[in-house]
Amino acid sequence: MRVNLSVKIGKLKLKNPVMVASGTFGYAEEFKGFINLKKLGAIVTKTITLNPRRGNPPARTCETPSGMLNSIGLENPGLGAFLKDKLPFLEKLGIPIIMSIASEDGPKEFIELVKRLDKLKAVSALELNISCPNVMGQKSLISQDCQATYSIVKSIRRMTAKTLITKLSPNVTCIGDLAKAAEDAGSDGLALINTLSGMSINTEKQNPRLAAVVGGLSGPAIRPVALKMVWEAYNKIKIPIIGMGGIIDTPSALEFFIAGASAISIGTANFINPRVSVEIISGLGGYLKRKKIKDIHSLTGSLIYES
Amino acid sequence: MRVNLSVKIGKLKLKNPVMVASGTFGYAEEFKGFINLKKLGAIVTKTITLNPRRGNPPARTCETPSGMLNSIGLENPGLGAFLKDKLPFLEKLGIPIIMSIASEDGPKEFIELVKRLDKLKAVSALELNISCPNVMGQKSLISQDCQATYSIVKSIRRMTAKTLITKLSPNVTCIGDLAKAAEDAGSDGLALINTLSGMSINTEKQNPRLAAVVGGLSGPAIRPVALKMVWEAYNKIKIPIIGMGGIIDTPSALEFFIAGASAISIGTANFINPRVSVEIISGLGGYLKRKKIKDIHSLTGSLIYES
Amino acid sequence: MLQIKARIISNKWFKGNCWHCIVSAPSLGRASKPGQFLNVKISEGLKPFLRRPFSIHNISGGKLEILYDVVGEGTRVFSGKKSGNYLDLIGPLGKGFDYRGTRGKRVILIAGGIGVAPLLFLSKEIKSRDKLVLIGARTRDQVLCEKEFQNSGSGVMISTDDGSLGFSGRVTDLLKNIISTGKKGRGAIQLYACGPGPMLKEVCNIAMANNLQAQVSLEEHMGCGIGACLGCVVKTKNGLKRVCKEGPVFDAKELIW
Amino acid sequence: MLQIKARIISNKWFKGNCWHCIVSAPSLGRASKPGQFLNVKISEGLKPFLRRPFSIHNISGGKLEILYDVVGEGTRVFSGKKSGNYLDLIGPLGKGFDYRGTRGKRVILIAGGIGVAPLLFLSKEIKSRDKLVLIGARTRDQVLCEKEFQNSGSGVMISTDDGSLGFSGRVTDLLKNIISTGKKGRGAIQLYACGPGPMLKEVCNIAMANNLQAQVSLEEHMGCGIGACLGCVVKTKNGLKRVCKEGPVFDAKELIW
Ligand SMILES: Cc1cc2nc3c(=O)[nH]c(=O)nc-3n(C[C@H](O)[C@H](O)[C@H](O)COP(=O)(O)OP(=O)(O)OC[C@H]3O[C@@H](n4cnc5c(N)ncnc54)[C@H](O)[C@@H]3O)c2cc1C
Ligand SMILES: Cc1cc2nc3c(=O)[nH]c(=O)nc-3n(C[C@H](O)[C@H](O)[C@H](O)COP(=O)(O)OP(=O)(O)OC[C@H]3O[C@@H](n4cnc5c(N)ncnc54)[C@H](O)[C@@H]3O)c2cc1C
Ligand SMILES: Cc1cc2nc3c(=O)[nH]c(=O)nc-3n(C[C@H](O)[C@H](O)[C@H](O)COP(=O)(O)O)c2cc1C
Ligand SMILES: Cc1cc2nc3c(=O)[nH]c(=O)nc-3n(C[C@H](O)[C@H](O)[C@H](O)COP(=O)(O)O)c2cc1C
Ligand code: FES
Ligand code: FES
Repeated sequence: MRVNLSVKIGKLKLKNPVMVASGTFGYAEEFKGFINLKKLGAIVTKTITLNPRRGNPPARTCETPSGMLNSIGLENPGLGAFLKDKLPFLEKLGIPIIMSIASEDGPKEFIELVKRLDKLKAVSALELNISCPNVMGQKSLISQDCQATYSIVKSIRRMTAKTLITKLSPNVTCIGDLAKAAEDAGSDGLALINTLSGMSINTEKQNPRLAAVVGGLSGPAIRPVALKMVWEAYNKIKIPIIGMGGIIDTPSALEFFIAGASAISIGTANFINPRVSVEIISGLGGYLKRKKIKDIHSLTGSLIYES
Repeated sequence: MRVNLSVKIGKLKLKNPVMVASGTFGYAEEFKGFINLKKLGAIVTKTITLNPRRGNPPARTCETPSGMLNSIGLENPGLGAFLKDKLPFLEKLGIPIIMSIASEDGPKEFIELVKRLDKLKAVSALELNISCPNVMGQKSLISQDCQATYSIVKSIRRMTAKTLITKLSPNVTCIGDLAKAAEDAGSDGLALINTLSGMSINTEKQNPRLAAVVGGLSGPAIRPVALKMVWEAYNKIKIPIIGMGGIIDTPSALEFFIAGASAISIGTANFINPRVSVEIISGLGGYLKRKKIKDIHSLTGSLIYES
Repeated sequence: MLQIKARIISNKWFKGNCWHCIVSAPSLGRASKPGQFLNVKISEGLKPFLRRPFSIHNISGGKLEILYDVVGEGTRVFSGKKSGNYLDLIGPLGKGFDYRGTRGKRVILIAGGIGVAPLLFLSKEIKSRDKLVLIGARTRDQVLCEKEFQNSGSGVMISTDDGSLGFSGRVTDLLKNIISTGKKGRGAIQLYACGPGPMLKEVCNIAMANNLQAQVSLEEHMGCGIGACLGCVVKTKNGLKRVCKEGPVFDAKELIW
Repeated sequence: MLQIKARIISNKWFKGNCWHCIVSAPSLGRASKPGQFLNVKISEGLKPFLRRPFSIHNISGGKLEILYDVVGEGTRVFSGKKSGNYLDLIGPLGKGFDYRGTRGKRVILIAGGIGVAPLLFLSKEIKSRDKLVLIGARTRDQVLCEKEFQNSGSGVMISTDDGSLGFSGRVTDLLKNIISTGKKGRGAIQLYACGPGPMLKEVCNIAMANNLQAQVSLEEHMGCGIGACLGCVVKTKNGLKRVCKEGPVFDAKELIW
């Protein structure tokens, strides 16, 4: 039995629904010794800002029960250096490259970024990171406010025909409302979830384990929360959802599809097993065959429950 | 060196700052074979509603990475049966009994409950559970809305001089705002945090592991989130915070004090080690001695960091 | 109720995906009755996180036995434990089988799969001379404890779903046969059963239809195992009851399926 | 860069709270250079969750050695591994020490505590005949690898903070003494150091003040160990650099402390 793993998000066609999450795969080059990168459904780049960012002081990571905190603070070389030094390698892979972008300066910088990226063929789609909890000084995130989310997505939508994915934060009261705002504004898909806000303390020194005090929690610890948000959003909106948060193997990937995801993204697990993404691609195929499901689409939102 | 472990929340004096969390300690009788209950700082009862509640269908619990989901759904015998069958045992212990209450019917039921509890000497304080994620059918929680939180706490405050503790949900965009609302309305203390909303899926059966689909996530997995919320609330309000979420031993308890808690509550860990609460009481004393800290108060909010 | 660290004397593969663990736990052993269970912290760390409930399979001279199927993460970690390691045990928990007054009666024990676990201990304690154990399994390689039951003085009959050993079909069909072909004018029959939910439901139905006494040992997911979390409730005619406290053994007449 | 499952040949207590693990990893061994490290998945499960970085301590005939202090959960689980168990290793990672052109030079290796780990491998590879290792520790029971360094053809001097063995004081004070009392007109001295942050900072200061070449091996908390997460950066005169990729060895002149 042949099974279909290909999915579409906006105009973007992926040969399989497994991507690697922003910030957890570097610019892909770091993984070329471990896997055949061409096998991936898509690669999402580390978030890029217009200007270079130094990020936060170390320590920037720490382990927590079944998870980790990070406070990288969006360190990146800025748009110019990315296009010059990083994109060429990615482009040569011949698979969809989803560029994650963020703004240090509200809508203005987003607009500038999109202006410069709109015409680039090497960039297959844009992921709007309006949910990074690791930028010091900011009081709240765009993606914590429906109105702000709507208006930023709307203004970018007007500027480009490229597939737009909006990445949302789980640090909200009602993810459904935010998902709806992004959909209404014309987003082609949603990436769910970014990290949960968290902290950890060294009790001997009485200081925070992250120099930035607060960071983003990722890994299996947050999977139940991520799944629930994917399910909630799925019940509220029609555009495809890219599910992520604690996926470490095929079963945990399947949970997201069943809850409502059309595709998934692997984050922290890449650090532990750099081959996990391709292992999951073949694991998904195996599951579909065993279950006699012809198309991965039929799995999306297939949760059986009494309501 | 003698150290002081006693703390005050409103008018309530506790000989030590270690309580057991609502819903995780039954009505205390279940633990009498394991520990000397009189050693506890306080006992918080399972949440009681005016009328008996059957709760949700099973399965009601499932394990997740470093945590668990529950969807008990506030099963309880109702106020009358609680007062008759459960309170007498608790009263005889001679330690503070904090009664957790919830309403199935908005402010009205809360008012009725408080009317009947206000004069009872056996009830040392009231914990307002406005944050239980496990009541099917409800669309949102009181504690997800500042105005609703303020008004319910305010109306209860007007009716009783008993110490009032407001238990908040972590499923919010900004815990600081909710904390402030509860403080402004006259709450004597805050209990932080209730469970995070989450779900888990059996991928072989394609059904949810909890019959109620969604449940509350507790245990070490959520500790970084809980700590961050305690710290955020501590920086915004002045009333004491009872910290909880994933405490399993002395170091994890200490994290909460350092982040800003005046007392702590042990939840899920009681299931794994029924003796954990008294072990932590002695562990806290040992830490203070070793660190030559005379009073547990000095630990509260003692986080050392560069801002 | 005790909480003890018990040393593992042996922990070996038994049959199929079933393992057999013997621990040293004299005090626990003395306090235990058939049908009661232990709540086991399998490893010190967070994996598995919660305790896991296991029936008391057998007790002899200070040693306590657990028979378990490897079905998931927790039991996989369990099977990796070596003699000399320790298990943190809470028990005996729950209320167990009521087998007073079985002396003169005919007693049938019905086990489905790993459901044999609590029934061996029960079989050894029951004084009746007319004891029969029906052991049901999917296939012959999964038939458990035939010898052990014989040694406990029980008659043994086997059923397999695929007919590879003994009666071909479900153990409840075997039970039906036995009841209907049983000698007329017999005394009362007492049934005890442990196994998968659908099997227990069928046992209850058979008991009701034939007006027999039956006690079944249920499983439900457990948070605490000591009655504190209300995670393990089942519906009964007297309201919700906790499997870990009022159970795991319930009277057939009491349950609402 | 390889990812392999390596069989543990032995994993034994070494001294103080330090353990010594030997694994079979010929391919990794052949690819490794002194100062490079391995990122180790200590157990299959989630505890510990992330990999843990360890220096390559020694290589001989297909065997690779790790020397580690038990300081927390991960290393505690590590110390429980038995021969026959497997470790999932990624390596060799990072760029290691540059020891070309040391042949004629005087070379001093400065180790603080477990900082001996990468320096033994380095000492064995350095061809200079004028090699001196300074081993610093809090107290005599924590002085590591004295014999091993001697066998590698190095002179060895010891310092302990409490004076219980060798020079009494910090190893950097010993280094200062040696440099200042060293023969005049000597050739260039090359320093290599590994140990706690404050010690390395001091080594860098000494090097700068005396106009000596120095390379130090840094530690930083790691998310991925392969350059992907930007978790392990340190400040250098050429911007932020990743300890796991551009390091862990850095030139003293490059670092901003
Ligand atoms: C009172 C009682 C006595 C039991 N006695 C035995 C026994 O003697 N031998 C034996 O092999 N098993 C027994 N069980 C079942 C045993 O507890 C589960 O098989 C075990 O907890 C599975 O753990 P796991 O981590 O390997 O599986 P998981 O990975 O947690 O789950 C694997 C499967 O086991 C099921 N499961 C998990 N926990 C429980 C639970 N508490 N109760 C029922 N099913 C569960 C899950 O639904 C899942 O399908 C008993 C259960 C109860 C409630
Ligand atoms: C390149 C490199 C090479 C290393 N080589 C060795 C070696 O050869 N032998 C050895 O014993 N140790 C070495 N370390 C340090 C070792 O990685 C840590 O001691 C180990 O990760 C602690 O794990 P744990 O789970 O036991 O401790 P945890 O419980 O995680 O923490 C215990 C303590 O170790 C510190 N720590 C945790 N992770 C790291 C880390 N990645 N880097 C530095 N400190 C950390 C924590 O701050 C904490 O104080 C090296 C570190 C790096 C970066
Ligand atoms: C070290 C690290 C860096 C990250 N950087 C980014 C980033 O730059 N942009 C972004 O949108 N998400 C970033 N994330 C979030 C991940 O893309 C992902 O949403 C999150 O980690 C949840 O998935 P996981 O549990 O599989 O890791 C980062 C996560 C980690 C662990
Ligand atoms: C099984 C279970 C039942 C709970 N029932 C209640 C409840 O009735 N009322 C309430 O306020 N909180 C309830 N909680 C939440 C706990 O009191 C606590 O806030 C939460 O579990 C986080 O702490 P922990 O991680 O230490 O368990 C329950 C938690 C669990 C696990
Ligand atoms: S498992 Fe907690 S009440 Fe039964
Ligand atoms: S540890 Fe991830 S970049 Fe160095």
